[in-house]
Amino acid sequence: MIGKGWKLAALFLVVFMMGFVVWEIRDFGEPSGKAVDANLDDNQDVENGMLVWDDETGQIDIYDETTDTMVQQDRTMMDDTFISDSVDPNGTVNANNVVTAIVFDYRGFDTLGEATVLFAAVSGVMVAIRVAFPKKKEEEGGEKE
Amino acid sequence: MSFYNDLITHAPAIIIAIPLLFAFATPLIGKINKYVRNAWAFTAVLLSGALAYVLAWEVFKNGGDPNVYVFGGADGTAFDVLSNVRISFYVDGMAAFMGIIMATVAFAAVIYSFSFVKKYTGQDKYYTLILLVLAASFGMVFTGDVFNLFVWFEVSSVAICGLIAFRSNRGESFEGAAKYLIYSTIAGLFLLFAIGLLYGQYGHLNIKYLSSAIGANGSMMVLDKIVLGILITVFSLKAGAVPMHMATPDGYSEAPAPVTAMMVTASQAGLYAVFRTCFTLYGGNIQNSLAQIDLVHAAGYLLVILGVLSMFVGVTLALVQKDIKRLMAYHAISQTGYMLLGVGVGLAVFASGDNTDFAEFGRTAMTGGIFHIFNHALYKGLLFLTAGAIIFKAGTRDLNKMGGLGRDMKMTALFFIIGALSIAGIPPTNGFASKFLIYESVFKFNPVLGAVAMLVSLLTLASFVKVFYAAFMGPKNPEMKTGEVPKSMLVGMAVLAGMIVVFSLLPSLVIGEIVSPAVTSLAGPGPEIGTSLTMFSGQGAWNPLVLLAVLGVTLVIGYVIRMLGQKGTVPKGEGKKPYLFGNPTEVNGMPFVVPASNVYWGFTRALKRYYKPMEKMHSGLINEYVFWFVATAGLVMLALTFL
Amino acid sequence: MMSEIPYFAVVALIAIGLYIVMFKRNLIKLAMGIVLIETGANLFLITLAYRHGDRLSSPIFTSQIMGGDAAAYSLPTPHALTLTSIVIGVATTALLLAFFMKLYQKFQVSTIDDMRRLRG
Amino acid sequence: MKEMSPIVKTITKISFAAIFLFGLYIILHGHLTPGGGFQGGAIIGTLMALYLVAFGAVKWRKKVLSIIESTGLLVFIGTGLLGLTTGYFFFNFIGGTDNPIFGQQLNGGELIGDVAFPSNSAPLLSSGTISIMNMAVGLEVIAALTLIIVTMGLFAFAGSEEGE
Repeated sequence: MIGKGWKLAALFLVVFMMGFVVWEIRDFGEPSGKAVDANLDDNQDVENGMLVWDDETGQIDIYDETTDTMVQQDRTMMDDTFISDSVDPNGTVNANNVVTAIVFDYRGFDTLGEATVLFAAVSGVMVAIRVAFPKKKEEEGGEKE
Repeated sequence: MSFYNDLITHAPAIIIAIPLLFAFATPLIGKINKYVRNAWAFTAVLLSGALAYVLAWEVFKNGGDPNVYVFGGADGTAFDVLSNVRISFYVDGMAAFMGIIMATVAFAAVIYSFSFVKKYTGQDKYYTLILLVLAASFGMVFTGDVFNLFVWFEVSSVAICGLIAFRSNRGESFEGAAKYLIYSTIAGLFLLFAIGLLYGQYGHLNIKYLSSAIGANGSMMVLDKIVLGILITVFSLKAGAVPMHMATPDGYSEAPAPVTAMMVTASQAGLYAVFRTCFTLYGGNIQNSLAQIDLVHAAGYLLVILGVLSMFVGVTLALVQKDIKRLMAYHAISQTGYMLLGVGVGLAVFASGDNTDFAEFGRTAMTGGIFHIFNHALYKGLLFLTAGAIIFKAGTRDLNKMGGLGRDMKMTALFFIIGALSIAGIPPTNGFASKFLIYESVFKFNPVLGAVAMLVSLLTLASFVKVFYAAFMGPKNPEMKTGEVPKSMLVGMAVLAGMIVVFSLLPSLVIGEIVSPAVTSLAGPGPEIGTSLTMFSGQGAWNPLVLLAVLGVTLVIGYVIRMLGQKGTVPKGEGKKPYLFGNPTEVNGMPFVVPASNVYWGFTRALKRYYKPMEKMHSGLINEYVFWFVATAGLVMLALTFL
Repeated sequence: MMSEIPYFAVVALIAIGLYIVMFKRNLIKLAMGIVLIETGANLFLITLAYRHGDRLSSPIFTSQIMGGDAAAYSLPTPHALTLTSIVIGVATTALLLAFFMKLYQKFQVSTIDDMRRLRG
Repeated sequence: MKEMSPIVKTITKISFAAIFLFGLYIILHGHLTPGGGFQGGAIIGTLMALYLVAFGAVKWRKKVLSIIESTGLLVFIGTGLLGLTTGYFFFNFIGGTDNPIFGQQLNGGELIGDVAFPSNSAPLLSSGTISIMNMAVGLEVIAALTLIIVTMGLFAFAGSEEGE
């Protein structure tokens, strides 16, 4: 049995910390933290390479096997990339609705997980609301435990 | 070999697509008949297990170099521009290590389920949800994207709660499920909030990008610190660390046994996320930022505190339980403490900026902690399965009402002994091998912590002695069913027991081949611990084969002495003497019963002042459980912000 | 000031939700509290999409949008994330309510005080 | 539960088709206008709730609903897996302007400067796998929400706990 005072104190503490950050993030403007280098030769074609993590830039870059160099990729803000790719007639997706394009294409895997949650919830509801044993077994007493 | 290469390239996607695909189709397949459905589920776990091992083999072969997979990327020479912002899977040594744990336990659990849930209705849904739990665990460990992590976190908790409610004839299972769901949902919402903060600040969701951006300009913002606090709290709730463990025993004890074994691995995915947060997200460029060192150092101490609390509280509460599965659930909490302690010590030393210390014992502590994850999944899974077998036969979960099961269930008793020795850390088991590394390195870090770790092992052994005696020995309750459990349950247990035996005999090889790449992918390369059959921790050495040889010689000598001694058996009647727990006996002419659940009554009486508040703390009220989570989250945030 | 109202609302929703979950004993109220926290988190995400003052149009291409630069649109990713988290919220709420219904059927329980069979 | 009054029943019957059509519109036009599979599915799910309230605990074919749900999900993940043939999982393998059926997109679009802006009059068959996935998810969500509502509703109204 925890007193009301303790609960209120904990609530206040968490809400204070959360409120503090929410208030702080309010006027940050463009994403900070890492300098965005927009003047890159982005989207180079590479003859023979593979996608690798570049530890220096913290992004996926292309390792060019023929020249043994790392080719850095476009690194603007996530959302600008989405919008400009959707607008671009030569882009991969071409959708009027950028949100749907993100939901089903750029981040389609998230949507698979989301559909899976719904599927799991339906299965869970049907598991919960059911008779655990077939009728004839129930008369015998079924599993006792 | 082209097919094999394609398979390896796409393995991270296929490995999660297989359980999902099979789970989605299970309701359709279930319409045919139950044998096809069982074969279907078996195929799913077999395929995804095999693929997990193949993938891990490829990753370990490269010394833990990551296998990166970008969802939705185009193939061919012109690479997709968007690969930086799409969801990606990042399968490095640690993720592959976790993947094989999930696959192994799921394999055993599904085989075990064939007989275990035979009498119930709704088995289609059962196998569906089992496969979804497996997929969610894979997703949580492989993903390289924070929001994706949240999605799989939720899939995991929803699917698990559906399974906890599987025994819908019991009202208690709904109580456990509801508590577990409320707890994990609130944690999930905190996680969502933290992800929103990260996104708002850095404009990206990719873990590797965030890791390079956090603290890149030389100082940590308050936002980073608070996000770290939320992430640690949420994921250690998933892992079941004290004081946010409240709903864990409820869920563990009410779920069907194979599900509980899966829940252990699912909670280890939470543990993995804690380590990922500390090492990859925040420790990513620890070399170039002083601010990061302080923060991650504090996080290391935080993990150590959580670990010690979990170890001690878990084991002391397990000692007084009378419900066999609840007892084991508290042990699961206690063992999670070892992993948090080991890796926490590693993290604290890693972030102290003292490389010699890290090479000397920090890395050993991490190796021990991470090796313990695998061992824990194996023996805890095995123990939960044996508990399920006991309940299956005894028809009760109350230790006071069991007894004498060892006469019929010899194989189950053997498996139980293997698991119990391993969890208690008795040489020459694998549990000892990992605990040995933890003891030695933690003792070097702080002698008191090492002593606590030893003590907890001792209490673990004590409580498993109690379970073994209460369940398997003594006179038999005539109401119980006779005979061994069905074959499929034995096979399921044998899979895990066999792996424990292998791990016990060759700990050094396992560390060298599997654990070291995992440690390397978290904390960078370092000296090897297991290179030959003997394991060198820096302070000591351990070779189970030598010990087994010594034990064998001793056994032979003992046998010879016995042969030389007096012939004959124990006089008739002596073997039927009443045992103490559960059976009425006489003390000074008065009937007297010490129930099995209370056999350590002296201990609990002596620690009355500790157990009273503990009992109050575990009040069963979900309000107060949420209070503990909120208070811990607040304190952790406060500590990380202002220390 | 007007543009800051959503931030106050986020904190208020989360605070009220946590208060309900920590103080109220009725099971349905508990579910409501969880939904409130969830609403707060979702509102926070969607607010992030409109954080940059000049990016106000919704991220759907129509012929009304002139100028043709990507900077006119509000950020699309938070919209997508919010959609995902809303569906997840629906799923968890449905499951939770199903459990509460079964609890009521089994034990005639409507408050958490009666839901204390598992403890210790 | 008892049935509702004839007024409610009649109104439900009248509005049934309209709401259903609206839901289908939201699903099918997800890639062009606000909406999508989840939203449209939710609309049709509420329609089913209305039906349940108005007509009481009539017989529902849960097995059929379950099959529809699984089919939707299988189509969804199958579309994702087909991306493996030419790219990675969830690759939009029929997207882009060069695809004759799903890729065409610029009909009715207009050029502003160098950038082509599609208008809302873009054809229904565009944007590659997105529209297929929308339909699949719509199917799944309709079946899933209906199943949840029906299972919980029948349990609450009639106390029926059907297994499977």
